[in-house]
Amino acid sequence: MTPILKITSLCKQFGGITATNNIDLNINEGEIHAVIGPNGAGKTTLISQLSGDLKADKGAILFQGDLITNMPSNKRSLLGIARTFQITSLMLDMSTLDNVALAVQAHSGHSYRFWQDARQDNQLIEPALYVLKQVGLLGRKDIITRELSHGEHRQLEIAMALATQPKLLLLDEPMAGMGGEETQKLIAIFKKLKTGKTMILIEHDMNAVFSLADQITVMVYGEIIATGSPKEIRANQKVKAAYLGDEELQTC
Amino acid sequence: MDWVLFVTQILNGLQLGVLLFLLASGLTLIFGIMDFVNLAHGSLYMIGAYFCGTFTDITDSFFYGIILAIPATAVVGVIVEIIIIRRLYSQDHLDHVLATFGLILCFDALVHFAWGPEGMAIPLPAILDGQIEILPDIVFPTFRLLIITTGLTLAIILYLVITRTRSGMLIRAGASNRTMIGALGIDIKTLFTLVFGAGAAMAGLAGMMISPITEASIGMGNDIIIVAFVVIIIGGIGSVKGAFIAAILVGFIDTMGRSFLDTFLKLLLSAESAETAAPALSAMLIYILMATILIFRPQGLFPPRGR
Amino acid sequence: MFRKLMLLATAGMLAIGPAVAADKVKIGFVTTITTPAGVIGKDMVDAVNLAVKDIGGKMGGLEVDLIIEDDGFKPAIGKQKTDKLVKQNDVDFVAGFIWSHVLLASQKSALDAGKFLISSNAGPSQIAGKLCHKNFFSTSWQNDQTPMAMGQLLNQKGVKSLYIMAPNYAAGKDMSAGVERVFKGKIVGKDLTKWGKGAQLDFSAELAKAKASGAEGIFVFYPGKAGGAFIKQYAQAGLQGKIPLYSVFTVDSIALPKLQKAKMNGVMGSMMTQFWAPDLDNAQNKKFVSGFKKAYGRYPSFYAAQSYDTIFLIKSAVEAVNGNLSDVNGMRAAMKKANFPSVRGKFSYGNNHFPIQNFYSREVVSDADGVWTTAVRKVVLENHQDTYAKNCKM
Amino acid sequence: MEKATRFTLRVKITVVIFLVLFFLPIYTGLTDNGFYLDLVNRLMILAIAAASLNLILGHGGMISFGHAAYLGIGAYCVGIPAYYGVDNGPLQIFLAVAASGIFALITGAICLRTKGVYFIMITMAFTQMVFFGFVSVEEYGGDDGLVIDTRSNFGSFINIEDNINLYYFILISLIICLFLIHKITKSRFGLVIEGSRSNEQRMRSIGFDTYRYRLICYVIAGCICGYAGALLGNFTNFISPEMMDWAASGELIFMVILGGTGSLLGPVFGAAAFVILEEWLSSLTLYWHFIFGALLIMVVLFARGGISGIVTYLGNRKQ
Repeated sequence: MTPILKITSLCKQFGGITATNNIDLNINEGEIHAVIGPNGAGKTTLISQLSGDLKADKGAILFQGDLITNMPSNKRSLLGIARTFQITSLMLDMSTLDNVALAVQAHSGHSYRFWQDARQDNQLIEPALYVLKQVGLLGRKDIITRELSHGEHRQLEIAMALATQPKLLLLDEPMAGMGGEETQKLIAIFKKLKTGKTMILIEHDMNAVFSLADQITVMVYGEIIATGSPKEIRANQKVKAAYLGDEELQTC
Repeated sequence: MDWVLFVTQILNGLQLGVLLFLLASGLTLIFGIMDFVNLAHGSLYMIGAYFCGTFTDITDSFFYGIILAIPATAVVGVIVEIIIIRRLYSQDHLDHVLATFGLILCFDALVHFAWGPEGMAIPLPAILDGQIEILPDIVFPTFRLLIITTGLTLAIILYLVITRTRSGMLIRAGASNRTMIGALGIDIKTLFTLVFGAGAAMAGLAGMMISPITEASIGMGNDIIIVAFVVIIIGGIGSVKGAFIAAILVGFIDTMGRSFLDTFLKLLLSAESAETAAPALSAMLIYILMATILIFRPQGLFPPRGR
Repeated sequence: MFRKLMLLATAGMLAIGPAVAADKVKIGFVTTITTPAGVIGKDMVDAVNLAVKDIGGKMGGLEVDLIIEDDGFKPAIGKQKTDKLVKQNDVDFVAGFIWSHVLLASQKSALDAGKFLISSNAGPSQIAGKLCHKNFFSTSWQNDQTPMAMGQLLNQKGVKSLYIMAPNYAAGKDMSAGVERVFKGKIVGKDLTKWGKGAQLDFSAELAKAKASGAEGIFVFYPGKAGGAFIKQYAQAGLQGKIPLYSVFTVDSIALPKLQKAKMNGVMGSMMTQFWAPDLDNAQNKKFVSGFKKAYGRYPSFYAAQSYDTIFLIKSAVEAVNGNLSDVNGMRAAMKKANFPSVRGKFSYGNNHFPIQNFYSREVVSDADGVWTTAVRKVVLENHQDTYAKNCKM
Repeated sequence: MEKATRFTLRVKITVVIFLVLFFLPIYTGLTDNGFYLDLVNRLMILAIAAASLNLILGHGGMISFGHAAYLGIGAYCVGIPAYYGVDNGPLQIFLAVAASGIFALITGAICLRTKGVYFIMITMAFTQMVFFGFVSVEEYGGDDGLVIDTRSNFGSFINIEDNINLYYFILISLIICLFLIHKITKSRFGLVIEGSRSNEQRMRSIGFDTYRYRLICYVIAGCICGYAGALLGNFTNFISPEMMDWAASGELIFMVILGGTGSLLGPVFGAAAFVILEEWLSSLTLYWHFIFGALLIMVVLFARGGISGIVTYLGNRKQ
């Protein structure tokens, strides 16, 4: 099987600090690929380079065979790459429904339409409501986003990514700061989505990682030290030494 | 080209440059550290000039006038900061622009009320009122030379304060990363007030230095403040070094435009249209410079790191 | 729809009938009160108030109602204020106007409404020429005349080369055109500097150029506060004694007290030309100057003199029709005669309603009390009419 | 419920305002006070300009400190043809809108690459360039400005040489412009603009080329303001570079903020408050700028929603 995403020797430096160093990674279609590693390992930088929010210093990214290394983020989105943000990034002074509807709108042709009331446009509203229902925010659709709870913000992040009907979903710590019950809800959602979507998941919650991931990549100091199935990763000595010995895993 | 004229114009450009630097350095620090757009900075320039005029009148000495006017202007700056500006830091740039636009109107009206509309001449002591032959054939007004030396001295002092002292370090830290000074446990409020006061004093000094030449007048700060903004934008907001280089650059370009543009344009246009186009075009030059620089460097020449 | 509404509106106006018979002469006076140029406006307003007081507040049996408006040194505001005077206050005369560009912007509003427009200072070439109007009168001069007199004076003095500096606006261009027209020597350099809001006041670059040009004289026109600033820098740059200063409308009684305070002795003896001076020898002028000094404790400027004349010109018109302000033709005819005591002495109006008058050379001197003022030296142009009058089809 | 009450209060106010505006000429005709008509004319023109600024500033978060440029460009597009004896109204209007649009396209393409204060200052810089540009063209009056002898000629359609006709022409223009802006802000395009103000990075990441949408919005605002400029030129019969001074741009921002950003009628309230305050205060005292300035500071400090916000507040309280 050809991978849906092929990353070769990707690099990014900030000043003197190397955030990602010669990353080579293949992501296969339909899999959930988790990226784990201690804080500062360069996981978010990797996601941002994949989404186009950061420019790569070096290396290449191939998505479905197309070179997208220098493509701006909006074009990648149109190709089918969507991301969520670790630090919530929403249109805070618009309603929940508006946020999702905009994501739908971005993928239903150009928006040089000046006349028709967009909030009455069923082509936008119906898919948006469907996604909101999927993530369980339907009851909060008219609330101004600023007033949602933290957990709801996380859910909305995912809803917006989903509304763009992505082929590849980049999830940057979607469970961060969520309670156990909410986390379980999200795990269920991701499991349901697994058919037909490829996901890259950054997550510190190891229960979530090991219950969802088909493949796991471990990053330390901007480099990949291991890639494999959850089983292989558990058994990997290097990982154990560098990471799994970390108390973080044991407590979770 | 006539080299005597050329050297004289370089000195004139330098004089305008250091004057702009006195205004711009305070502006860029206030902007860089507090993220505050202060259109009313020019009003402090005006207040400084009027204070200097009044104190010179009372003490009958320009030097005493300046010595008294500098702290007085700083006090006005501090009072304005405490009463109004402080409440605006948390709001957005748009609010800053509007509120300080309002402040300008208030200051202009107050000065009109207190000193009348006619402006104020500031007499210079005889030793400053003459000329000095700096180089053979190059005779330059003494007072303008004093402006240049004062400005350059202040620039050096400011450089030393910022690079060598603890408060300078805080200012630098603040200009490149605002949240950091809070994390260092510094009393931000006091630091802000002090920086604002110091900025006011420098703006006031600039006003004091120019008014023996042009007179103190209402609204004198309103046009130079726009030029000062151009300077800090070109230099990169928050960078004192950038402000200095940009101020000198703008000073030169403006003076050279006024001096030689008409001669240059006469090569291209008829004498008559060159005469009328030159003043407008030379006024436009600095804006063209700014736009060009922003096209290639959207953050100015020396953006402080980490923002 | 609009037509109907309009008809309704006109019907309404007709129902009320013609405006109630006037028992007051309403004079609108537009000048600059705010901004640094307000110092000129103050002199004019003082003079107008003095004139109204001197005539006992009445002309032709009618009370004088004076409405002062501030143009803020902006053409657009001047026009707005003129509109207000015409439409809201329904004045009979609109007077004042320091600045040529303000007058140009405002003239249509006043003249189209059938009002008299009297310029107490500005004299742009357009209004003297093709824009001349039967209801426009000037109590000052056409912009070019004073510098033409200066050109003549320079010729008489045998000056061979001249450097010109003036602000870049209508009057500035007229002034420089005026002196260039008459001056026979060589113009070695010319600078038009930024004017209006944000006017340039630091002339370092220009003065350096003037110095390098080696001219035998420097001609400047800097009205208001720019004049004082210029003279100081002229002295500071060490040009005094090297390149003599010849000025028009620059060294006046507004600038002189400040120059005296700043001990700018260099201005003493510098030459200018003008149609009037405080020491001009006629009864009306003596009354005006002494009255003004008594009331305000300073010499009047020429702006004040022209404003003082404005009131007397209006008075002559109102008295000629015995206070019947609807007799526009009668008033116009009376004003055309210039039959009133003017501070400049006897003069007449040309076809374009600009004065035909003498221009004198003046020198800066110290008066009996040691106060700096200007004194008349001699007549440079006698009964001079502006050159644009021939373009006026009237 | 809350929304419904607010809506009715708003509608009531809107209806009252436009009824008053509609019948004003009859009143001024009866009382023979044409000056108020002039005042309202100026107010309505400024309201159109402020509404166009509100489109980019209030809805789009683009703080342009140079919006007065379009007023000037529009006015000169009436004045310059009139100077050559071309008084064809539709042509002049077309020129005004097209020239403003082109100017907005070129400058916007550059300005929108910058952010925050840099954007504020670069928009100002471009306007200063136009300002000095017109100052230097002596043919059209330079610093002194240009008198427009004849107003735009719309043939038999409407003769705006007559002040009352001009008044209705401006009133209808205002209504149409407000309606257009209302439609745009509610449309798909409008949502993209609003979203870009709120969070531009996220808008890009969900697939919008925000730069282009914002640029188009910037151009639309410029065109509308250029139209207002054409009206202004006709109304004042006079144009000068002074109209494009940076303080004039500041005044436009003030109107938008005073009225309340992002609301449809806000700019109308703001322009009205501005014109009336200016007129009233300046007749009150020589030092009226002080009161004006103090008021400005008060609005910023205490009345963030502007007049429109106060209306909303009252509407909510009533219920």
